[in-house]
Amino acid sequence: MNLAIFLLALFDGVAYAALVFIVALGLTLIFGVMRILNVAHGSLYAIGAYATVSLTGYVLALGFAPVLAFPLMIVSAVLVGIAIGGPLEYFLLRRIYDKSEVLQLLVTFAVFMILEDVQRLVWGTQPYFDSSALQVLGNVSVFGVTYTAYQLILLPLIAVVLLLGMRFFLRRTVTGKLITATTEDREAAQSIGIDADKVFLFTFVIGAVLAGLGGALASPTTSILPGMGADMIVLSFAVVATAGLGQIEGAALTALMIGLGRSFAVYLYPEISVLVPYLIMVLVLLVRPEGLFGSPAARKI
Amino acid sequence: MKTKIMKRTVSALLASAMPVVAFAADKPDSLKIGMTAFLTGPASVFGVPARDAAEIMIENINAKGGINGVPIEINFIDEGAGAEALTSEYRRMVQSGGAEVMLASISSGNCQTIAPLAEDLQVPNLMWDCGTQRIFEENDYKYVFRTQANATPEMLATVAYLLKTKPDFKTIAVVNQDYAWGRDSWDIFSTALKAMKPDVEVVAEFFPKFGSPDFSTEISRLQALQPDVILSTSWGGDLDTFVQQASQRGLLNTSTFVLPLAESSLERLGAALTDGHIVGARGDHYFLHPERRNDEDFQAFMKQYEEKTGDVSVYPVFHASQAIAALTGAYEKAIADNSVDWPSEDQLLAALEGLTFQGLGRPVTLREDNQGVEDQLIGTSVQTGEYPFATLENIMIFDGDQLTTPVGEISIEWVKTLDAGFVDAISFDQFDN
Amino acid sequence: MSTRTDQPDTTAGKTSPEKGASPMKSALSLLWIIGIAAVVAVPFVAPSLKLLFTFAMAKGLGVLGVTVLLRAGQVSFGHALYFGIAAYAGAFLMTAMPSTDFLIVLLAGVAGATLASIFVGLFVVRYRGIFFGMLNLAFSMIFWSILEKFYHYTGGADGIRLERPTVFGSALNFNDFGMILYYVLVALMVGLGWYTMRWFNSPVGNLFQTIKTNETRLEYLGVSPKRALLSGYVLSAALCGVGGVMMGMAQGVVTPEYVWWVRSAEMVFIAVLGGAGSVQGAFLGALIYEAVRTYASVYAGDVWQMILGGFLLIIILFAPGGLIGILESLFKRKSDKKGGGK
Amino acid sequence: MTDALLETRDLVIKFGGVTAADHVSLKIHAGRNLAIIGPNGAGKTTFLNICTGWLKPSQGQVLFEGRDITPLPPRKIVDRGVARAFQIPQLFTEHTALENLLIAVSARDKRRNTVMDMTQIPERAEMLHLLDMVGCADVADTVVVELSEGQRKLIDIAIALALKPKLLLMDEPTSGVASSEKHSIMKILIGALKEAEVTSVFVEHDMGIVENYADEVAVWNNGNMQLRGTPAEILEHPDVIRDVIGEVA
Repeated sequence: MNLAIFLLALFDGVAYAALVFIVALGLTLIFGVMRILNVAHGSLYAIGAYATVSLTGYVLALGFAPVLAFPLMIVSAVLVGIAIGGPLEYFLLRRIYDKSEVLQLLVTFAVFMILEDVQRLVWGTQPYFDSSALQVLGNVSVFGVTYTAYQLILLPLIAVVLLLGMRFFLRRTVTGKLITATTEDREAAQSIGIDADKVFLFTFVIGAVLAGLGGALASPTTSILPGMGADMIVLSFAVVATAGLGQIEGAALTALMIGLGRSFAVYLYPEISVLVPYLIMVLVLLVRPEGLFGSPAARKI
Repeated sequence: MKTKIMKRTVSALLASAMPVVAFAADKPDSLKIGMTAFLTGPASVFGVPARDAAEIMIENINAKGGINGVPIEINFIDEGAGAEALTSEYRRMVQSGGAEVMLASISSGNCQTIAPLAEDLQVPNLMWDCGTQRIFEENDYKYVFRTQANATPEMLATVAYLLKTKPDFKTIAVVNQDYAWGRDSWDIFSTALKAMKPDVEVVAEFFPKFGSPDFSTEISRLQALQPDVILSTSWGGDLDTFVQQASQRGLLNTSTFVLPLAESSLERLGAALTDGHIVGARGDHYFLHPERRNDEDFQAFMKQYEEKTGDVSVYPVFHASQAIAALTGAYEKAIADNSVDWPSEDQLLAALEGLTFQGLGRPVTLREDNQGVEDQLIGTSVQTGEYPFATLENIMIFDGDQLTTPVGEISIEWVKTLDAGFVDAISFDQFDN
Repeated sequence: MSTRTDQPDTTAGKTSPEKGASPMKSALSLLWIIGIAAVVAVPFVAPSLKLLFTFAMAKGLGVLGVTVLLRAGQVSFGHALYFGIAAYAGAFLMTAMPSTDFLIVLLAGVAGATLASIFVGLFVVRYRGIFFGMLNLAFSMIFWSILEKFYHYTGGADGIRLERPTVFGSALNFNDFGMILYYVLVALMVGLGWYTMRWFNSPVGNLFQTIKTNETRLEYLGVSPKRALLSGYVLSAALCGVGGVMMGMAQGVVTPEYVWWVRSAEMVFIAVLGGAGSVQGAFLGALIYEAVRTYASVYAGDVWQMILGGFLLIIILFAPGGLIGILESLFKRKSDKKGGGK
Repeated sequence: MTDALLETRDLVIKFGGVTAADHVSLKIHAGRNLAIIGPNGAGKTTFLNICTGWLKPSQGQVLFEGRDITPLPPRKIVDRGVARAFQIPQLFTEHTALENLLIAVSARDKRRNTVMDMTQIPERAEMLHLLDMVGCADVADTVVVELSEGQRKLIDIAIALALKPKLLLMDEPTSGVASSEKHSIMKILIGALKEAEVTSVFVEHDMGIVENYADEVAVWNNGNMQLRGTPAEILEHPDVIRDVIGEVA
């Protein structure tokens, strides 16, 4: 393997990792704060993608410039977060915080099943494809290989911005600190007057927006079709568990490992590329049972 | 001793419990048939058009008085609900739903499950869409017929077209879905290529997982390798994503794509599929079929279908039409041959043997091993501006007889025996568009 | 790993042998006997339901395996692995040695699942909660990928046929074999269901269930929590294996779909639907699930997932004891009324 | 006097900046009841945790019956005959009081039976007797989460006793028990321990209990034993009155 091929694999891996990270970020945030592993995250991802394609298609058909596709992605993501994420937390998840992890997970699984059918009823079964946003940015050539600027530059850039932004938000802003405090000790937070309900609602909406954003950003590069959420959710689970639950930096590192692992596998040994996320997960947890960045919880006796 | 008693008891119990199956040759009120198709899941890109088409065709038949005055009643089973739901519903339809003939299925895996089941249930089953060539090569069936070709002629026609139109290519890469169809089709294709043009080098073999949302890495590698030809037998969302991503990154300008199933994606691919790539249709299926497009029945159906669905017809529509043509053809033949009002099951099976029928494409004949012999249409993509997507030019329709594995032989072994002369000897009709 | 204080509510189906009004208990036992009798009668009374019941019982055995783990407060999102391994073991055996006896196929399947569970179990019993669930998922997905990759041996996504085995030496036809399969399943359901209930009440089973409430104390009883968990893990896998190989024989074909993560989630789903932790609930849940799924996919093809999802939501929110919990509360009310009349 | 039943040599453990065990060396002889007193945060529980293998010291050794048990996990140490009762009762919360004991005795006897009903094991009578002894016979069939804190403490101790240990370590055995019952419970408990020749160590805040039921008292502060002696000697020591008793009062 020469340097050129190494770099090519690196670029592909980073572009893929960026997308995986954005989706996993929302999942890990929700898990970190609420201790709910949200299976419906995959559906929110898919709906974000569908909404983007529909909106873009509609607006562009009116004759607006394709560059509008970018703001429409954000609009779709926010729409997913507020119109689906909000009610989901407010009307459903709020009722089950006292239930066990398993039941919480199954509730989100049930929501996932329902939303899968909702997607089919709304958007049908035929694949959608709309790459306007991607075409706006054009291509970049590296070592005679053409990349889209969208995947090579924009996606990784957004991922880095989100990572840094989320760190800043959680550590430096009041709202972020409230979320962190609630994460660490819910009862203590409530005793000092933090409205945990509000924090949870806010967190869940943010997480849902991130899922929708992941879908929106993926939409110009891939066919939007039923079942796309199911694949993404398994991958995100692998990222979240490998990272250490609720670990944002860990999620970034894991997404990168999975992205690079996958692209190098395609170059070196394509047959195992599908296995990469699971192998990484098993190997990491073998060495670090709490995940890459997780710390063992002390047990008081 | 014990087992004997048990067996006898079981048989006795069965005898008393089983409803008496009467082979009534009386005209029924309606002919009930069942059809399995993916109505959910990724393969619903095939299942839904086929269901819509079947509904239109049966409506048309019933409007003309049905088969000898008996209207057809069709019910659908969703293959997307999983194998258990499929088999239990299949059995229910046959055993207590009164279905006389079944049409199953799209998935090759489901065909492998259902073929022996149909035999056990003693219900005539027309395999209307699945591609695996194994079914009749591995087992003999009395009740199972295939009303279209299988993977072998589909791949051989593609190889033949490729060698005729682009005889000098040196390198090839493959990007197929990682499941039985992707693997089997590449087996046949590569074996045929090795036999007919041994100097071709396979530079890369990719089998990304089924339903993969991203082919960026594969495309990067293909750009670095620059093969003359890139084969992909993928379909549905996978094919769309692959071609779109390849198109965005200019791969379609440097390599010739060979896409044996792309006829079903033409409309969705729009402008992404540029000129000069090889497109197949799993048979002679094309909404602008050069021999059929001026026929009245063909035009009428295409119009009806477009009105109902808003889309142009794709190959599963043709496959559905062939299965329904075989069904009506067999009933009519059995009625005529036996001079009865309505045939018994044996008479129907006898009529199916060697039956020739015509759906929306050219006529298809069922061979003695129950395999249909179907001609194969392949063409080259061209953006004419007449439609907002690519259509076909330089179309060849290959004779199915020569492409289909002879009765009693195993496809892969047979394909190994072919040579360069095979392509020259093959008969076909050529059309500009 | 911390022992959470808000442990899963999986006691719903558990009736402590010491407690519970005895009239209610006997009424319920009577109900189960009637239920089993009804299942025995199905092939004669309603032959069209025979297949549905066959599938439900096979799946119910798998769900029973998941139920065992729920009793220790653990949930596996990869138990379809054992369902699938057993089915493939049976299919490989039938391919290698056609006309093998039915019993051998069954044993081979269970042996396959059990061996695999010891291997995987030694690794996963170190983990709890979400990590336990996710690691099981990872192993099942690795196996799934292997099935797809080594398609020359496994038939890839199309799977491989599991030919009809002989029964005590004689080759049966389709219908006879279906009957045998049905009654073997009834026997397995009753036998393994009974055994599992006994196991729950046994010393080993009780030690296993304390994983859920207090591993610290368990350790301070001189017991390795990992060993205790492994014992139940292997049992749960063996039960899944029985279900899987029976399902394979009933279907006549095994595909990688057996192992797909949604199948694992489905088993957890059914276990909770039936009444998490309840043996009867596993089978009742499986029956209801299969029925809803089959009929919904026929009569409401577009929304069957939605119907199932909604069904589960209602159960979790309004009847956390599952179907068994509903049944028990019905009987309790009745027997309370009777008791009041005295 | 024979060799010590339990001996620690130079135990050190630190949590962050806090030294919770600061070169602890002591011997506990068979047949004695040692009370450990000291202010909160003195390292008393940490000492019990190290002795039972829950925490691993960064330095030093624990010897039981002359053999090094420092690297062993708690369960192996339990197998050697060291039982533990906890400050926060560690019970199987979904089981009844009797079932808790039956589970303990099943573990003790290494029962491998998977079919027999646990409630029918031969040791049932023995366990009922044990429950009776700690005054919980009337709640034998109550699920333990429904019991009072005091009752749960007693069940926790009963579980430890069910293991028939040679050495019993108890962390504040009577905290949470109604003060009117403390003495009667301790009387029975110590009586039973003496009868079964079980050596015991208990952390205690109630000086009345210490005075009446301990053979010896060890005073803990800043991660180490400061004083050791008979109850009479220790409870009148001015440092103890100032640092320990003063705080408790």
